[in-house]
Amino acid sequence: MGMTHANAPDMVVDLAPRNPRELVLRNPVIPASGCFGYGQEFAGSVDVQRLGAFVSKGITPKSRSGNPMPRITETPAGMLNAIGLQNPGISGFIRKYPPIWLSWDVPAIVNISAKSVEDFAMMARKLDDVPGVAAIEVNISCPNISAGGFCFGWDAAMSADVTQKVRAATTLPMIVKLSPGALDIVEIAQAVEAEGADAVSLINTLVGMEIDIQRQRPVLANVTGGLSGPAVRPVALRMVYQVAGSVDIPVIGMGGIATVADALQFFMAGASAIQVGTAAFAQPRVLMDLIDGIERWLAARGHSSLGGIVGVANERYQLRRQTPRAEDLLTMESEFTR
Amino acid sequence: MGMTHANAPDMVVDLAPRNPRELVLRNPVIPASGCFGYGQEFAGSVDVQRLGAFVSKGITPKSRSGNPMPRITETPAGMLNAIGLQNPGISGFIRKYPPIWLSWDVPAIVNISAKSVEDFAMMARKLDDVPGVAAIEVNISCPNISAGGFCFGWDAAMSADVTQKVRAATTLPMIVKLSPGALDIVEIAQAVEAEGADAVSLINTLVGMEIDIQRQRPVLANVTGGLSGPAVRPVALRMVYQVAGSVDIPVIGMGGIATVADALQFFMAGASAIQVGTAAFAQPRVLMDLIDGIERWLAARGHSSLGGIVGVANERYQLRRQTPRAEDLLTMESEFTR
Amino acid sequence: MDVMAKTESTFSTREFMGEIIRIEPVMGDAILTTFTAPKKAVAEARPGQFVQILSREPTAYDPLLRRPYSVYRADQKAQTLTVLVRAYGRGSAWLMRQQEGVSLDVMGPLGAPFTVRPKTERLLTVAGGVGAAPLRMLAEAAIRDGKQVTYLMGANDADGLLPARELPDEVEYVVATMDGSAGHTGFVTDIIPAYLQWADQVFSCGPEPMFRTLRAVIHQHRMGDRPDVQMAVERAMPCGIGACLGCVVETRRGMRTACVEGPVFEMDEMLWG
Amino acid sequence: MDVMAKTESTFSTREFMGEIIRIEPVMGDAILTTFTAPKKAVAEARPGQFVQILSREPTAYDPLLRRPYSVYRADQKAQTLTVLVRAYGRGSAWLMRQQEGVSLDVMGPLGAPFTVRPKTERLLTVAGGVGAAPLRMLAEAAIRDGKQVTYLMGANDADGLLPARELPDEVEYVVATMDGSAGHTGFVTDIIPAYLQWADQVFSCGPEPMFRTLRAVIHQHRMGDRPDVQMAVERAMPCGIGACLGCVVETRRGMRTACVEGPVFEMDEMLWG
Ligand SMILES: Cc1cc2nc3c(=O)[nH]c(=O)nc-3n(C[C@H](O)[C@H](O)[C@H](O)COP(=O)(O)OP(=O)(O)OC[C@H]3O[C@@H](n4cnc5c(N)ncnc54)[C@H](O)[C@@H]3O)c2cc1C
Ligand SMILES: Cc1cc2nc3c(=O)[nH]c(=O)nc-3n(C[C@H](O)[C@H](O)[C@H](O)COP(=O)(O)OP(=O)(O)OC[C@H]3O[C@@H](n4cnc5c(N)ncnc54)[C@H](O)[C@@H]3O)c2cc1C
Ligand SMILES: Cc1cc2nc3c(=O)[nH]c(=O)nc-3n(C[C@H](O)[C@H](O)[C@H](O)COP(=O)(O)O)c2cc1C
Ligand SMILES: Cc1cc2nc3c(=O)[nH]c(=O)nc-3n(C[C@H](O)[C@H](O)[C@H](O)COP(=O)(O)O)c2cc1C
Ligand code: FES
Ligand code: FES
Repeated sequence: MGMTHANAPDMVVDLAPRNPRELVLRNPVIPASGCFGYGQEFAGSVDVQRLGAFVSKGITPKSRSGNPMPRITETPAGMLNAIGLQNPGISGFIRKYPPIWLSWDVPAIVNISAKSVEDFAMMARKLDDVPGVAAIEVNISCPNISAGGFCFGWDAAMSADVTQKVRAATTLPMIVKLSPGALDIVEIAQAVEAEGADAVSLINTLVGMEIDIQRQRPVLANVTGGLSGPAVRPVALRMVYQVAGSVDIPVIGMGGIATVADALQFFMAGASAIQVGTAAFAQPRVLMDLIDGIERWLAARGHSSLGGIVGVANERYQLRRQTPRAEDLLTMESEFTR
Repeated sequence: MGMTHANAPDMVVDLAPRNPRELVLRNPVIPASGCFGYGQEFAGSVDVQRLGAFVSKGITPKSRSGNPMPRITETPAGMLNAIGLQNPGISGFIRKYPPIWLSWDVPAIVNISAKSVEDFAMMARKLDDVPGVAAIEVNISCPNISAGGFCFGWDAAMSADVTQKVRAATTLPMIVKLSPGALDIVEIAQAVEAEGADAVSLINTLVGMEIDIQRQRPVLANVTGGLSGPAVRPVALRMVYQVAGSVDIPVIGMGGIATVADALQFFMAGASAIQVGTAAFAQPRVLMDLIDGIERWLAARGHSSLGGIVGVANERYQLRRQTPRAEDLLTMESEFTR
Repeated sequence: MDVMAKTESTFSTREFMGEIIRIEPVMGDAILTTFTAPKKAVAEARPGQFVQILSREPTAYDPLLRRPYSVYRADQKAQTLTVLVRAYGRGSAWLMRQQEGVSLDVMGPLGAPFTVRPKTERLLTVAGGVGAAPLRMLAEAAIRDGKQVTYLMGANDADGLLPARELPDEVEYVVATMDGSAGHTGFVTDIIPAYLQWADQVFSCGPEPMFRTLRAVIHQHRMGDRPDVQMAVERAMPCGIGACLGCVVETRRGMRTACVEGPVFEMDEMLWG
Repeated sequence: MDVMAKTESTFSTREFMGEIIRIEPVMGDAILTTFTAPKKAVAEARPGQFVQILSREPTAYDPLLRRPYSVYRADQKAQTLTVLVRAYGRGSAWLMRQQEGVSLDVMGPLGAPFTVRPKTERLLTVAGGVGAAPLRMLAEAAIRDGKQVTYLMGANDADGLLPARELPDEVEYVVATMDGSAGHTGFVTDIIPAYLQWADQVFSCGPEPMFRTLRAVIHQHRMGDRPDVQMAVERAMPCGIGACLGCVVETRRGMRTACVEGPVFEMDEMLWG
């Protein structure tokens, strides 16, 4: 049930420090989009109200019935999914879920996906003042129809464009969720930061496939799917490390997190909060174990707050921490002009 | 010991059909670069002479002592390595190993790495007429110094440039080994095909990292390392599927192959041969098991040759197979001009 | 929002550790694995529901996802659940290697059970392979409720059939084997027509091809909507609680999760593609 | 080249399946695991060599890589090898859960053993933790060869020490514990100076900090190059056969593989960074 005594470490994180509508979480543990339904599915397995926040399934402009089956297959220490964004569409979604969340004591983040900049902006506008919605997460791992299906998240200009239009459409805290398929994920992160993203989250799934050797054809009806789970953790951690060392907004890390030790790796790489997807399928209690375990780990090592370990393993983060503020610069000028 | 009766399936593969110096393997099983030393290390564990071929550790222009320790760490169903190309350099290499291989009955492929186009060409030139060297594999997952350390294999023009210069420097069969970090690996494959690569091999490792939470710093002295093993198999298979469907030269697939079923997935995706790295660390006998097992699987299903299953699960491969030849085109013209 | 506000919420987890207390061979190479379970889990388990069993070592990430097994028996007295496990792939191979004394990581019971209509007096169950498991529990419950049950089962040979001792004596057990080593020689679906007019409801669990034949036979023989037919389908189930949408079944009312809205579906509700 | 040419080659694999026939507690939470091994493997095993044990289920890809364990005993009569296993991480946890009757996937023996110079009469061994394992085998072999052995071991408390019964009677066994529950109170390295002039050779295996202290003590006390000192180092070993270059040790002669050129190195050959 977590610690309640006075010396419990401070686990509170602010994921939108630049935004007046703020996104303050009581702890840094967030179920990931597509892995937690709309929050109710896990009610029989975990205490949803104890979470830092949760992210909804990806919502699209129109309702979608998703891809044909099979949509999922297991891989070594991971899984592939090609759900195909089965969801009721933005309007059906708004009618159905936020009213339920309104009475919940946990911030609900809505994940949105679209194939055009205009559709992204339209959804953001519709969500802007919906009670029960705490923030949006913009999934830029989507094909951009006007760019011939090229993924938004693989191109800095397109990522910036989406971010800018969504920013103009809503004052809600905005998290931009990055794609690991980008050639240089740092470039994308910096582009969306410049356009007003309050935070970035990463990574979305890697593209993979499996072949059924009996039937001699791809296992997934969609041919390819997204790889997630512990298998991808080293790739995710590397990208979080890179991005956290290159932007000034909060970074939400995810990809294969299954244990307290995994979560700590992401914090030390520079993540302010974490998301958990695949691991919670196998063991929903992992979500509670993470909250309790991170708190216990911090307490056992005498950390008064989670913030104390964020970025400690990140060289560039350390450099940034040491970066002098404007007033200090004046006195240090000689050192810099040598 | 493999089948010797008359009905044994034909496992022979030609990996350089365009090259008069040819690269014909008795079977499609090849230990991967960096995972088989120089061929002798496995002598006490497998019958090296039964392999289709083997690839040497990556050779560089000058000798290198590699990265500081730790160089390796284990990850879920995978491993990270940052060996840093410890090797005796091209001259030391040529003196030491090819003379040994000369008496072996298995083609030796030399993997080369360099930081400039000129160095790649220089090494190719030196290897061109070295007895005991059957082919070269050009590792373009290397930083290009003149491009500020940007990886050759992430840029089609740079990849094409290396390929062209190496092609000009040697008539040896040339395999270009692709990097999974490229934004569009198909574009790179087509670029090197156009410049005369005899075959492509893929994938090299994905970039990942791990953090030691006790020491609060990256596990690897090099910070990041290359992810390999079963964890990456779905990503590798997807890329092989894409590339095999887009080029006309042989594709050598690798990334996480550990079982006969895994190998069959790669063949069905369009690979003509496979390489095996990480799995052979854990179980050297996997190399022999693959040779025997693939043969048995083919025989059990009545396939007279391995070629019969190459690409069967690859939609674009199937389309390509149906592509009419020039003479047929004349009679079908009306269909195409509609 | 005061983020440190004390949260007042009650929830009960469906995850538990169950100690294996008995392993018995049952049919073919399948075994019955019996493990301890919380009172609530045993009391609430209904025929057609399933448990998700983590099928890996505590020290390994692989195979990652749980495997679903139908509840075969819920023993209120012993406070145990039993599942029938056949060797198939990586997960079931692991489970079959576990010995008595091992603690299993279990989640459940999950899913929507078979629905026996109050008016139903005569149940026909049609089992193929491990589909025998949920139907055994259904047969037991129906007999307990004073109903009549005819249990049909098909297999390749006699060894692949659920032993008669596993069913209540009151059940009429009729079998078919491909090699004729027991009962009718041929498919179980061959013998269904003889029972269709008798039955109020049909319940089936088995492989996809059996379902398709069963459906064809029923469409050919049934009168109006009678008997109505429920099928427990098989899907890989990453989460088992409706969160991933990886296990869906296409129905007349749209995509439905096999783990929460199923695994039991009305035959006529499903779209057969 | 005629690719179908019949290849005439002989090779012998170092991989074998060994059935666990005995598990015994030995010290602290460590156990001795004894398993069957091919005649050749048992006959050729030398003190300081190790075996690589696959530490996962046959149905799982994780944890992927083998774990190295020093040969603790090679029993020619019983045709078995014994290793000493301490619970540490994922691999050893798996190994410790395996029961008698389980087949282990083993590779070895591997690596370069300790070298006892022909002229050596007096061996001093210095063990820390599981480093006791290779030194036990060394002590046994040296006694068999008619040499004298003083075996020093350090641990936190008496429970963490190798029991005296595990060493040949002829061995002089001297211990140190941090809590004073047995022998000298303090580090094992405190008591080394007393034996240095006596010893012809020193052999050590233990944690890195112990090596560093040992080295300082020896540098302080030794006369010329005497005694010479060999250390068996620990590195994660993906391949164990010199192919991956992941286990290297920096020496005066360059990078050396701990798995083939080690794990035993001359102390003075290693660069200590
Ligand atoms: C409701 C229900 C009840 C069942 N009841 C029984 C029963 O009583 N007895 C019985 O023996 N079997 C039962 N099964 C089937 C049982 O779950 C299968 O034997 C099992 O899924 C096969 O897994 P495996 O690990 O042995 O084989 P694998 O080869 O590992 O799995 C088979 C295939 O399914 C994929 N897969 C497996 N699990 C998942 C997952 N969770 N998510 C995504 N892909 C996955 C694998 O990648 C593989 O392609 C039931 C299945 C369902 C859905
Ligand atoms: C020559 C030698 C002899 C040894 N003898 C003994 C002995 O007699 N008794 C004993 O108890 N221990 C012995 N060890 C140590 C034993 O191998 C360790 O206990 C073991 O490596 C720790 O593994 P684990 O799986 O328990 O822990 P883990 O936590 O899984 O591993 C510890 C760390 O090492 C990494 N790692 C483990 N194995 C590998 C690998 N193969 N490649 C890359 N990274 C890896 C892991 O990622 C992790 O970071 C010996 C080691 C060596 C090198
Ligand atoms: C079944 C499934 C569905 C997913 N759906 C979405 C989605 O709708 N929108 C999105 O941004 N990410 C989606 N993801 C990606 C996850 O949110 C997460 O980025 C990824 O799975 C990596 O985290 P993990 O390894 O902890 O699962 C989905 C992942 C899975 C496994
Ligand atoms: C320890 C190690 C060293 C490697 N060294 C090289 C190398 O020198 N040159 C190269 O092209 N690839 C190198 N690789 C990459 C492998 O050849 C292969 O592309 C990759 O490991 C994926 O295959 P696998 O999953 O079967 O290991 C190395 C891989 C490992 C694990
Ligand atoms: S298994 Fe996840 S929705 Fe059914
Ligand atoms: S473990 Fe691979 S070289 Fe030593």
